[in-house]
Amino acid sequence: MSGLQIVFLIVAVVTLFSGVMVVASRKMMHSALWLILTLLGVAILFATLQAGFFAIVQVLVYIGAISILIIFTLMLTRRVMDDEHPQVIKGWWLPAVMAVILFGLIAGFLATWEDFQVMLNELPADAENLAAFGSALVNPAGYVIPFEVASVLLLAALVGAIYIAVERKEKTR
Amino acid sequence: MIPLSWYLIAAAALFCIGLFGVLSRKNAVSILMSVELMLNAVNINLLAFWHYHTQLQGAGQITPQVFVAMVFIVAAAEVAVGLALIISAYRRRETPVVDEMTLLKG
Amino acid sequence: MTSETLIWLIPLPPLLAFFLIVLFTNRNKALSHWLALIASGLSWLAGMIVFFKAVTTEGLSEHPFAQSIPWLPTGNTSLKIGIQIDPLSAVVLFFVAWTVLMIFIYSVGYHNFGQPAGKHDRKGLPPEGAEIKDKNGKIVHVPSIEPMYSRFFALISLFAFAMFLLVVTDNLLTLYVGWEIMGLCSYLLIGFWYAKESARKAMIKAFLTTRVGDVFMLLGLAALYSLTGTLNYQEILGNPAVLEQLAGALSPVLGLSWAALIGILIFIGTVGKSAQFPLHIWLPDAMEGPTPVSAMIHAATMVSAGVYLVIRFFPLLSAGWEPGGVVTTPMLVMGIIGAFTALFAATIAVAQNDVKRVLAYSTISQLGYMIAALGVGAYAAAAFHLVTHAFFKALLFLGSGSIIHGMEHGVLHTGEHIDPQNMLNMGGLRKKMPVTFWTFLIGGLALSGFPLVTAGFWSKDEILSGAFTGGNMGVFIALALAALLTAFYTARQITLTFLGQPRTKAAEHAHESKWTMTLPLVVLSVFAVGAGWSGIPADFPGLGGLIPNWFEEFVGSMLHFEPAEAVHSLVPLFTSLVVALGGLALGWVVYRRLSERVDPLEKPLGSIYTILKNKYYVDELYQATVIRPANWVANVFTYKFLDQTIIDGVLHAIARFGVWLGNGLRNIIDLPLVNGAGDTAAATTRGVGMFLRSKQSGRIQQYMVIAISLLVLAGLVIYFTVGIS
Amino acid sequence: MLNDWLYVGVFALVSMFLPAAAISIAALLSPKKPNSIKNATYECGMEPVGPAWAQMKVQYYVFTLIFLVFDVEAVLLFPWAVAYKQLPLYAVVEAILFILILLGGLLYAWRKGALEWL
Amino acid sequence: MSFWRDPIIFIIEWAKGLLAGIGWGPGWATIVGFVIGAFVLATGAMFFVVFLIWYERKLIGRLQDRFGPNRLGPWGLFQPIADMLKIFTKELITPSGVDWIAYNLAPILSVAAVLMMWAVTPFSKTFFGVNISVGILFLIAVGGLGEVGIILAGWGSNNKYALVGALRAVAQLCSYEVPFVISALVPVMLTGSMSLVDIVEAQNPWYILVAPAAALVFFIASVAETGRAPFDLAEAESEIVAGYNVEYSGLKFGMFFVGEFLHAFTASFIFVTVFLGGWRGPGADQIPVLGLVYFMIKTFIVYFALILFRGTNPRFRIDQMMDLNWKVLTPLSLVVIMVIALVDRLFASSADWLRTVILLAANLVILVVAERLIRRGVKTTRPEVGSRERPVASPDNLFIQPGSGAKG
Repeated sequence: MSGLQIVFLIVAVVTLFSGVMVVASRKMMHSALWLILTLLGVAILFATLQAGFFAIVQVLVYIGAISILIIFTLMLTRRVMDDEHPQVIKGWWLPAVMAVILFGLIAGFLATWEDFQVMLNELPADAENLAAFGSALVNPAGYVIPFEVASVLLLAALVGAIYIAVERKEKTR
Repeated sequence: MIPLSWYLIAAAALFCIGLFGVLSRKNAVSILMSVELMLNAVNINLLAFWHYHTQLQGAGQITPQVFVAMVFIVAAAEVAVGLALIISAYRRRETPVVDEMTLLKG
Repeated sequence: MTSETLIWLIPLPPLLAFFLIVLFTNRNKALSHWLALIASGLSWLAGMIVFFKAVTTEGLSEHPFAQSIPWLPTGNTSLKIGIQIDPLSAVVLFFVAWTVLMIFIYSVGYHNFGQPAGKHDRKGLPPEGAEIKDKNGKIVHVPSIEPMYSRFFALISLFAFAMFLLVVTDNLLTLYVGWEIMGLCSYLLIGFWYAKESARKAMIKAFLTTRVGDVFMLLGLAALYSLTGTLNYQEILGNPAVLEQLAGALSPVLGLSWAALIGILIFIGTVGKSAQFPLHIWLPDAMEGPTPVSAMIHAATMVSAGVYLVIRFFPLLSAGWEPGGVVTTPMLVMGIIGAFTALFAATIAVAQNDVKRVLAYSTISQLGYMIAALGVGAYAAAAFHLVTHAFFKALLFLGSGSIIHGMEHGVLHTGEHIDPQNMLNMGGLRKKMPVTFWTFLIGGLALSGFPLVTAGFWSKDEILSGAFTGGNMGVFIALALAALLTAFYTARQITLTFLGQPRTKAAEHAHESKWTMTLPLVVLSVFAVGAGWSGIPADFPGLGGLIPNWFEEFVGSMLHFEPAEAVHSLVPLFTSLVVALGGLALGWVVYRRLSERVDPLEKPLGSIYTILKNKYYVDELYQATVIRPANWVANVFTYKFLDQTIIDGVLHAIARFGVWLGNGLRNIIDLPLVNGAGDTAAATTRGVGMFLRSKQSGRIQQYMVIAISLLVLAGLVIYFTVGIS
Repeated sequence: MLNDWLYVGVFALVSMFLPAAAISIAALLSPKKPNSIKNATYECGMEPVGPAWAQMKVQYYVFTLIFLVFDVEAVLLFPWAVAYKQLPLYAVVEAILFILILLGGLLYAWRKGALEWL
Repeated sequence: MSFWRDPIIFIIEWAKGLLAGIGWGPGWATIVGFVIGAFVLATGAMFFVVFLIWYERKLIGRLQDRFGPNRLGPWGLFQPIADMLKIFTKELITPSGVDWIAYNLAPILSVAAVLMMWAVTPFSKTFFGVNISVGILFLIAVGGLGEVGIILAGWGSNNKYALVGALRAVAQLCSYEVPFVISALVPVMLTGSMSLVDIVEAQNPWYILVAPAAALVFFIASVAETGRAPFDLAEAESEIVAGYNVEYSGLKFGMFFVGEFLHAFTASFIFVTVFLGGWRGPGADQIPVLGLVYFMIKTFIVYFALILFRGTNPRFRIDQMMDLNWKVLTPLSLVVIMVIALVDRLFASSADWLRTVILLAANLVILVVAERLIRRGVKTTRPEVGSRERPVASPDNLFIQPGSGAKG
């Protein structure tokens, strides 16, 4: 068992545990903080996959922006948010069983694939070819349509969210 | 030197945790968080397979990277709009708790 | 810039204008209409360049301007989207670009740009007019600006985008996209004044009616794609092998060949879109929209789109047909429906008094003409009539809009309460609005096919001769009668509107519209005359051969077999001469001296007139046969029977059974133990009932839980049956 | 390659360990005489009033939202910038279009008054 | 290589040899080497702060016409050390009702987030922690961790003022991250790589000469990122008592300040690295240690500018600050990136010096236009507060009591 594997195991265990805490903890704020820890763990997993760019982007977007946004929302909507009562619905055991079975199914199906146990060796340093990625993003034969559509999607999200979030305030003013 | 299987299993586990959260949490915000968990699991899978294909077919596997980037974007948009909806719903109905929002009831 | 690139760019400006107006310039009316105008101007410019490039290119039909990029990856292949300009789409592009630009300019004037906003104007209602002080201080009524001005321009820009897209595309998929966008826009535009009950009804009617056609069309597309694996024009229509195969293969339906089946399905789409007989009901009601919309929908774009589609697919529709041979099933259907619609609508138009409705019915009948022409295989003639009709019908609609505008002005001025659209209230507008009169006259003559000078004559003549030589007498006679009636009601319309003496005070005070409205009329009237000269048959006595029959060879080159050499007998020529002149004369004679506001034909025709006036009661028929039963099913069967009787019944029965069981047990064996058992039984069953009821809770999460559990169940089944292998 | 990330990880651990160590040393050195007044929440010397959760304004959310959108945009632009040297002109124009679309979003927010700190 | 050309690397190599000599496996040797290296670098940074504090206090003192620390040691050089010793022995008060983990994690994070930036910065041609291919994004991302620390501090210490301060601080940092990121795109574009080492290598001439507009935006944004005056809205004593660190005391409080000073210095040397050509200078290629010297000189010049900035500007009002960011810096940076991309591509074929000149001209044009626009905007949008003139007790109208006109 190489050092990398040890690192992976530790990180994975921490990630999954904090993931469980995200859905299990009673205080919303705590689950948000656990979420940050989970995202960090996922970022490290990316790094062990030598997808450095996406590891950093994970930290930048998810931890730097999305989780902050979530925490702000918690603070905006927290007046009636009682941390004492259980945060899960009454019949929570059904989804739990469901999730476990689903996990078993996925694992079982995956196990039937012959390359399942293949080793991921260390890639050459230029494997994550950002230049190729970037030029493919704007290449008409490549992914320019997703690229532009992405900007339109972001625009729509921005406009819609601002409209929804600000409109009421104007009315009261 | 890590087997591909480990990543896939970890991703599956994370996905199922998120699924459980989506199905069972009361609070809309934490449902969104669980959705984030699921998206992250998807990303782990995508990048694991990116690594796998890269070591099979050499550098320059663009498609998985594009997919991951798109997942990021979609996640961002989804969080933005979702949270805005939650905020305005909270303003209108004074609750962020989903199972008090039963507008779909026929 | 290569012409392909240019073609890509044609549809974009209106779309851009739509987004800009909607997102940003919604407040600023002037900016909005400038955006729309500039956008349509750009598209027009590009369209013209492309058109002339296309005209000057040799062998365009074999090697059209075409380009395509992969769009949707579907498995290992991928749906391509692309552009293609061949002779047909070139001419369509030509008239679409012109009419759209003209309609845009016209709309500026029609919606009273520059007038003050009325005090009582509300969004969703036509502007009622404003009061202003003129220079010597007395209050005068003037028309006021449309409250939702920017919205209007945004919508027609989107509409124009859809039409251009539909014209320049090279495959059925994007054509369908544009087709549906147009459906949406016509829905929104017909209901533009959504505060009017009638407008709301009309918009829904139009939407649903066209849906009926579209569903069939979609079926056709699906069948086509599943058979050929592509939706590209060239790969299907440009490729005889595919057509052979389609015509040969037998479809499961009615023993039709696949080609015939798909053809009929696509044709049903056209029936919906360009208002042929069974589905024509929506078009007259669509007159609720503003007049530019009527011109847009009923002349330039939407209805033309339907005909364009069938012309485009003529090779498929006529697969296995040789000129002079027996026609294929779709052609037969088209011939019958087209001829019938032409006659049918023409008769209705005779008895209408609303100036726009007359035009609407004449549109239906003219479209019937084109369909019938295709039915008898007169391919180029149909395309030719499509072009000329687009021009003069747009001209007529815009002219009628100008008339209505003048009348409204008169109504505002005199303040008497009459319907400004009713022709019986008009009369003598000739002196009041000269420009409108002359242009309208030109359009009317073109519509009724006034010999030699007007465009309508040439195209109609070609269709008639096509029908004649096509050997289909019934179609020929029907079309001839229709032409007669067309000329008749056109003359009736012109006479009632412009000639004679004004029959109301409003008509006396009507006056000419602004230049923004009259300029398009003039331009279009030029085309209404000139468009015909491009298609004079070569063997026309006298004029023939002076000008080469350019249109015929340009568009006719689309077909792979040579169109049958039309033996140009003089019968159809004389027929068209007689019907045109005769109809015009008759109409003029009948309506010349009309003073009181009642149709002189009403008494002599009697009940027939009422039937015509009520459009053969088709709407009532549908009301009785389709809508009521639908309501009945929805209400009685689904709601009362299914929901209340069966489902609730089952639940209640369970509960009642449980209660009954409990009671029975308690009463018969009256022991505390059994008693308790009975209670528990009842309780559980009631619990079951509760459980079943609580499933319909409106909580997404529960629905999701159910969905996921089903997924898991399926997964388990698969896993343990086929699973590991 | 992986070693670089290992170093980054080690550095992160160390740079979290140092302040922690310093604080714990200080915790060892420093006196501990807590009492209820000293441990009370500081509110300018007043008695603490109500829960510590003031309801906050929506501006915070809106600004963070716009930040999120532009952050993601930049993330997409960085690979483009890396590849910029070997890109043809139209590719650059596409990226500029991308930026312009989002600039439109910013202008919308501006017009909507979402950028005002009220 | 000789010792004097590059002593640091010399020592490092020697240490590596030593480690290898002990005879662990190569893997463990590298790990231990990494740990030691990281320790040395981070500890060095921490102690460097002591000197920074002295430097800053001295400078601020001069700016405000004081002596600054001048008692302990030569020029008061030992003053911060004494302060440090004192703060070590202060009581660490933990208020009741705090969230323990968040409360204690916050100061650690806020220091660590800054320290981690040292891991990727090239101090000289040969002397840098690590050269990862996404260095500049790494800096930004790590800055994001700092925001998390602040939120933890504000939320953990169960206090209204702390929370409001944290929210303000985070809103400010987030907002200023946008122009920061976007203007950071320019060097990446001009270099064709995100690695800081490559960026420094590629800088002839320095990018501040190529893209001054981007450099300006970057500088202002990074000053705001450090969250000190004039951008210290988070600890506006006049509005919210002391920002997110009200409830902290002793060294926990000190850690925030260590983080702040370190961040200021780090920001200045990041600016140097990205726009001022890092260690580049005459002869630095041959004698790397010279590069280190140049680097430090440049950094201290920028740091001096930073302190000047701090000492001479009044604090912004929060709406002014947000306006500055969203209505000036962000559009400006977007325009800059678009213009530079277009111009550079259009003149890609022409000679380097020509392209540089054209880019410079374009940037200057942008700056001038922006300046004009801002003047216009400021004139139109911001009505002057209390512009109506008040009655003053001047000899001719003695009997108007002041304030009667002032209100309403």
